[in-house]
Amino acid sequence: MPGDGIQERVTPAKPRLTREQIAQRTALELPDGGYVNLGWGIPNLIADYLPKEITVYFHSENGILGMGRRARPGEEDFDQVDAMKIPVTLIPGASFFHQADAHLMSRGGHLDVAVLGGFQVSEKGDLSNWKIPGAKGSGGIGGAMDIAAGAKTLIVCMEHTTKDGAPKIVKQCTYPLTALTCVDTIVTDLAVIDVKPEGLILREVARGWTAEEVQELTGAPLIAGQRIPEMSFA
Amino acid sequence: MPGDGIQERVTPAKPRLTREQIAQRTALELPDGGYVNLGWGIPNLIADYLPKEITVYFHSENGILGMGRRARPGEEDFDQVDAMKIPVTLIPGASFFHQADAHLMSRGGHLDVAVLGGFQVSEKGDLSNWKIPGAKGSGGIGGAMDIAAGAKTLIVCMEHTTKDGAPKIVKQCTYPLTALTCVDTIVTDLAVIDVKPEGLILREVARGWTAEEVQELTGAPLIAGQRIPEMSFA
Amino acid sequence: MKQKLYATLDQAVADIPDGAQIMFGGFGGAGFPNNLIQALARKGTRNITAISNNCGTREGELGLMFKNNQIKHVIASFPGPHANYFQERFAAKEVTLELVPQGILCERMRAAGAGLQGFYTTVGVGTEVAEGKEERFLEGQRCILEMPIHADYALIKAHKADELGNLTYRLAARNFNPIMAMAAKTTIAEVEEIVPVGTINPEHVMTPAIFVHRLVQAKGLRYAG
Amino acid sequence: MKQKLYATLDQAVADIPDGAQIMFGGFGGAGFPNNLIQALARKGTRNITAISNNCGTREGELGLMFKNNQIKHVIASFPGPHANYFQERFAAKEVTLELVPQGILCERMRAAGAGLQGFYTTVGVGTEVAEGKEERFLEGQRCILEMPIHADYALIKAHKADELGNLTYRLAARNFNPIMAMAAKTTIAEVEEIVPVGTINPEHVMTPAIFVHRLVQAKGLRYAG
Repeated sequence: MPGDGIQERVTPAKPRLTREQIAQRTALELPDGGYVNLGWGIPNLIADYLPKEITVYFHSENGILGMGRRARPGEEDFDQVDAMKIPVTLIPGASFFHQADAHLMSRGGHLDVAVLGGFQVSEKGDLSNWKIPGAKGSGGIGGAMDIAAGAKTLIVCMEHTTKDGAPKIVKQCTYPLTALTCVDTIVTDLAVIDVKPEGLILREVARGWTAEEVQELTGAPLIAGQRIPEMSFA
Repeated sequence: MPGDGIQERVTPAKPRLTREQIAQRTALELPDGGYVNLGWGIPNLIADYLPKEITVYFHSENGILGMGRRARPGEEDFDQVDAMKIPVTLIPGASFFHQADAHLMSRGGHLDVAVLGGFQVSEKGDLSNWKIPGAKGSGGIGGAMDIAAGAKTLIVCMEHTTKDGAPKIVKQCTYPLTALTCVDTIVTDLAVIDVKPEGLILREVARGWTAEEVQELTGAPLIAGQRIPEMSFA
Repeated sequence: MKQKLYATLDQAVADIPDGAQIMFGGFGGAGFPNNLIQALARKGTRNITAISNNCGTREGELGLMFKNNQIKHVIASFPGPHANYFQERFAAKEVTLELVPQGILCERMRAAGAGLQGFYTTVGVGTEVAEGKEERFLEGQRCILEMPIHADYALIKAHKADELGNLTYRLAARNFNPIMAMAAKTTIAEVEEIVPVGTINPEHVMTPAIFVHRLVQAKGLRYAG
Repeated sequence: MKQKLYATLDQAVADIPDGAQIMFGGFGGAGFPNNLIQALARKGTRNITAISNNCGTREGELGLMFKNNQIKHVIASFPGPHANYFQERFAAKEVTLELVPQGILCERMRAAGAGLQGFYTTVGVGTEVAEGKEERFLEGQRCILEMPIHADYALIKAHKADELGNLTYRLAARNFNPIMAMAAKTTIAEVEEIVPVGTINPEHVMTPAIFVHRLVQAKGLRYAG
């Protein structure tokens, strides 16, 4: 059975999804015709994995709706950059606007889906994604707080644990917060988890992993059905 | 001497300025290159009396900057109307924008001068200009409250007294208020009066009228110098 | 992918239920969704809360809604002297009215669209508009708290649209339409012309498609007042 | 009539005094008033409070201002990993920083431009951003009060201008520029091209001339980061 066949203890060597696979899995969550903002990090890889048959209108908080792929060498226009300063192309039907309107779209509930990276997500759906305690420098917020406050559906993509093996899904965030009770779905290198009023629902697990193994690496209780499907990529 | 030659008692028959003359006098208050909003009533006549050598950019709160004269028969475009629903022309360098931006210009202090009609102005510069007590119907506010709150300089054009002879410049407004302490200058059919912290300064009187005669028709004390110039039209 | 383009005006308003809160664009005879208003009259939706700068010109614009007694409450800035059907209903207490300064009407709708929960303004301080509203000093000025105005639907009028819902407006017919498009859960635009996707310059889009949920082509029908 | 067009960059910034509060447009390498920033560096204005999304890219954009130690306080959303001159000054406590969510930065500037005295938002509730701010429930949600950000000057970058000050921007170089133009007492725009009055379509003006007080033509000078 997918996801419950392997019963040995978790070891560091056991393969997890790559960042690209997390992005690929998350791409399936995007609705056809939806307006979507992709944040820094893993979310920024998602556009490459969009199913051919659907169209998504990508929003950039610096004032673009309808971004296409990144510009190829020679076709860059440095007045047409995304929120990561990278020159992009447009798809037909794109539009430009100033930043107040761009963030109005985020904060006002007009985006269908936003996908952000995360340092921690709590069992209530609180998100920490902008500052690591003790990190050097000023830190920076950017558009994440407006996006987290306003998107109809917020997906967080991240590794399931830190490099030291500590859970990133926790009972309470200990890192500086981005927004409270904002996350709807978490896609990690081990699982797809929905944040619901009743708790964290384990929707899918990565190939070769069991619900119990995922629970061991999670800092908050997961609600798991009898059979948890394997994470799907199509 | 202009303005102090006639000493007889005021009589109803004594000539006052026409509405057009009030507009003509007020036109001289507009600065070259200024951004100006003209309200309903007498203010709407002002554009016709603008000195030839100056350019004023007229703002309409429905979303036009740079209105020109009214459209002549045959050249009307009913998508290009002013705040009174009347088709207008544009001057070169005009622009269109939505109503939120249009009122942002009024309220945010971007207009150099606004000219409104008035029912009453108090000695502190409070304005009542939108509703007559006891009038039938719903009444209506329109853009006057935003304009009164925000213009750098607010001029009120009105007759000095009501049809019954009651003063419209009063110690305290008894009509529903438009805004508090907003009026800078009052131009009437008898006088030009500046509203200052120290009180109402009588700047000019109409030809054939004395300061004392104007004071008699005014419901609040006027501060008058020794010689009050006659209202000038050029 | 969900299509935004509707074949008929009646289909575009077919689900608007009794009691809906609806914004209506237009100012001074320009930019009114007259064709959608007529469809809403045919549909017969009742007990509407209408948000509109004015209340129609005789039977024209929103006037038809009052003639048909479809509106129970209005939030407006300037109902207008020629809004005789409104004025009759208002005098008969069949319609209630909240009068709002015109710029504050825009800002309250924009606040709803922008996901803001209220703002302070000096506009209306000391006037009837301030009655019942929280007052305080901020930045050294007396201010009142104004709350967002949300809507279930916005009926707007644009000049051109592509099939994705990007809109442009002609001249001063823009007025309230872009603000209302941002503020409503479902924005329905009647447009004079549908153009191919990609033919509106992205720099010249006045209402981005994200704010537009239904489109229907309709020509003419203007009330010059 | 007062002319808005200045012959040189240096003349356009000649009166900016020490201690001025200044907004700087631009985002992601696009729409930065780099030529005006260099003029301000030559002028040597100090103790500036800067409002800017980020804090420059090495010596580029606002970086030069930090290298020269002209800025004492910054209101920013994302200072940036390549803002090394800022980060050094910040670590040495020579510069103070107020971090603001990017959309709230826009709204606080817009509130200043729009003559509003503050607004409530859910953004930042429960985070460091909320510290010291009034919190209350409105519309059933926890909100914080955010105050307007005013400025003495805005330095912005546009693509085309007519001599009256009507502006257009290229593509995503629009970003913060139109908002800052509304929010400052004196807006100074560097533009790539000056076109005759009447040649910009009134429907396509992106910043109306009322918001622009000084214009100066300047080409080139981009920091791709």
